[in-house]
Amino acid sequence: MTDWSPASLFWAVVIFLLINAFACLWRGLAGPTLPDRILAVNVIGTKTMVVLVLLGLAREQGIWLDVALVYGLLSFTVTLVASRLLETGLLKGAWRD
Amino acid sequence: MKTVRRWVQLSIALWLFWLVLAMPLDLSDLFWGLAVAGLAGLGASFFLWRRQAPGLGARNLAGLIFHVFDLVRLIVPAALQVARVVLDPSLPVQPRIIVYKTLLRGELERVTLANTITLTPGTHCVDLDGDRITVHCLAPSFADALVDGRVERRILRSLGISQADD
Amino acid sequence: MLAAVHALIVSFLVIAGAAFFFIGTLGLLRFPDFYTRVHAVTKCDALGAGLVLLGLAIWSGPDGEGVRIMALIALLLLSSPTAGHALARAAFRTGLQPWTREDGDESD
Amino acid sequence: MNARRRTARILAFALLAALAGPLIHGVLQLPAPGSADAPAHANVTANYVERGAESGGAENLVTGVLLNFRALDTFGEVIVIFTAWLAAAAVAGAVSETGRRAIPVSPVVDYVIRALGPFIAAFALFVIVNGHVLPGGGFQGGVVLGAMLILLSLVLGPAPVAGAFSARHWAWLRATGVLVFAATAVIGLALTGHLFGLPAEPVLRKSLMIVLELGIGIGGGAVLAGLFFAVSGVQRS
Repeated sequence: MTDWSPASLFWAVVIFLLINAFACLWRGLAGPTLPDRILAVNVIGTKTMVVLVLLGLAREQGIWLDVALVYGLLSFTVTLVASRLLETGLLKGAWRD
Repeated sequence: MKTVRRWVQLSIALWLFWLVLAMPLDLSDLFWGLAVAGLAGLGASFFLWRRQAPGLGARNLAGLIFHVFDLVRLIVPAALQVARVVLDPSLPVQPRIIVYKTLLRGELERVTLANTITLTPGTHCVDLDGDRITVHCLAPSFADALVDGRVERRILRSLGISQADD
Repeated sequence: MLAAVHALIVSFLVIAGAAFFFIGTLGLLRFPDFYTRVHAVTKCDALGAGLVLLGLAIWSGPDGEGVRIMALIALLLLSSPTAGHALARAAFRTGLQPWTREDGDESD
Repeated sequence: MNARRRTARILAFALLAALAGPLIHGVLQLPAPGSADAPAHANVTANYVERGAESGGAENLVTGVLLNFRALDTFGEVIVIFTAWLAAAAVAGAVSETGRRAIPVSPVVDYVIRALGPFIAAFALFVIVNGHVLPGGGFQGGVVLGAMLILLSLVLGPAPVAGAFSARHWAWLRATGVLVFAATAVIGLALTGHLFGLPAEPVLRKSLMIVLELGIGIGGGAVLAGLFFAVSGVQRS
């Protein structure tokens, strides 16, 4: 018990999250509406960020945390910009013709 | 004068943020942090916040952190409820849109309320326009805590704001 | 003993977070329309990522990494509901109709 | 009109196909991934790892290698980013403006970005300044800087942010990465006798590298923001 470390658990969680991310990818492909696709991309971004932190700790690479921070920030920006473009009509959804 | 004071306060906050990022500190970090914090603070307080600054002081910030811990008591039971809905094979959802008039007046309070609604399982803030909040709920019962004003009272208490002096 | 309790708390938080991620994925795939999906996703992602990251912050202790992970949690708690709200508002303002049980089927 | 467009499409396709031929040929010439006798594995890597730490002057091996042994390649990359912007801006300028709606930005988004903005700026500069210890450095910091400019233009509207500098100044800012790199090359020539030679004196070397990273970061950020301005139709190329 004493020589067991959660670090081995981290790898399992990484694989689990990646499977989840691929499942979300299906929603990104299937849609059916544009917001659904943007949402799927946003969700995959969050999972990737957590995976980066997990991998950084499991492999003892502290600098991956900064990569995760940048990734999270960019994922946030992408969602906000995409919704704004949708809102102002630059991106067009199929439900308004 | 007010702008300069805001600049100094923001720069101190940014400097602390820098020191957190650069955690194993050495002397050059202190210097670079101060330079960058001063510069970013200058840009924010004289350019970005010229029209309207976010009314966020040290007291409100502490209140926000308290509010996050307070939120956990609200979120966890509701999250389990939603988990039950998702796992149920028949998917018993009855989505509704309700429009709610909030009593909160400040910008900070309203935005906190909107994000609290979004984070609380079962309700999602779709629009915020003046004091009208459009909420999408998975089932009408999820909005009970919002409609009877419990959420708003919690926010006011956490942020340490009494409605009268606003 | 203390190390074992520490490891146990960390494992519990990480596994609970992963479970919430799974519920979020399930919601994204199962719910009938965009608005209900955005429900499932924003909460479960914020809560799941928050729990996993909290576990990791406890695991790495209050040195540089733990503090940086806490900064990441703060960003997440702010960005996740904001992004979800922005997307839902964009859809709502451009006239995407929400699904209701009376309609019987999907309205898109 | 329609026929002309079709001709243009066919021409573009032919051009792309002609380009793709040599590229595919080049890729096929590459050694199999992970094969031990590939040039990258033969001697270069070992040499970098061995000498990088002591002679690179950067704590992060990758940055040291990028800015010293491979400075010419990195210079090329900076030019590629700049050129990519020129190409993308040319295409983005063609976005139509019909059906644009004037909806105010959500107050929630507005407030969050205003509160978060200065912290994102500080983080971007943190990544740039610490480029010699962190991965990415100027490139990564530049992306964050550009993201911040884009977020700000969501809140304030693209026009005021784009109007913070005149069109000519924006052009200079976008070229910063290329210019700073070229200037460093010349300075290196003057100080050490060969292009991109960084002086051995540690303080001077370190400050030169920070200037380089700042140049790449500012250039990258301006390029990204410029792309967004072009898409939202505020600023043409």
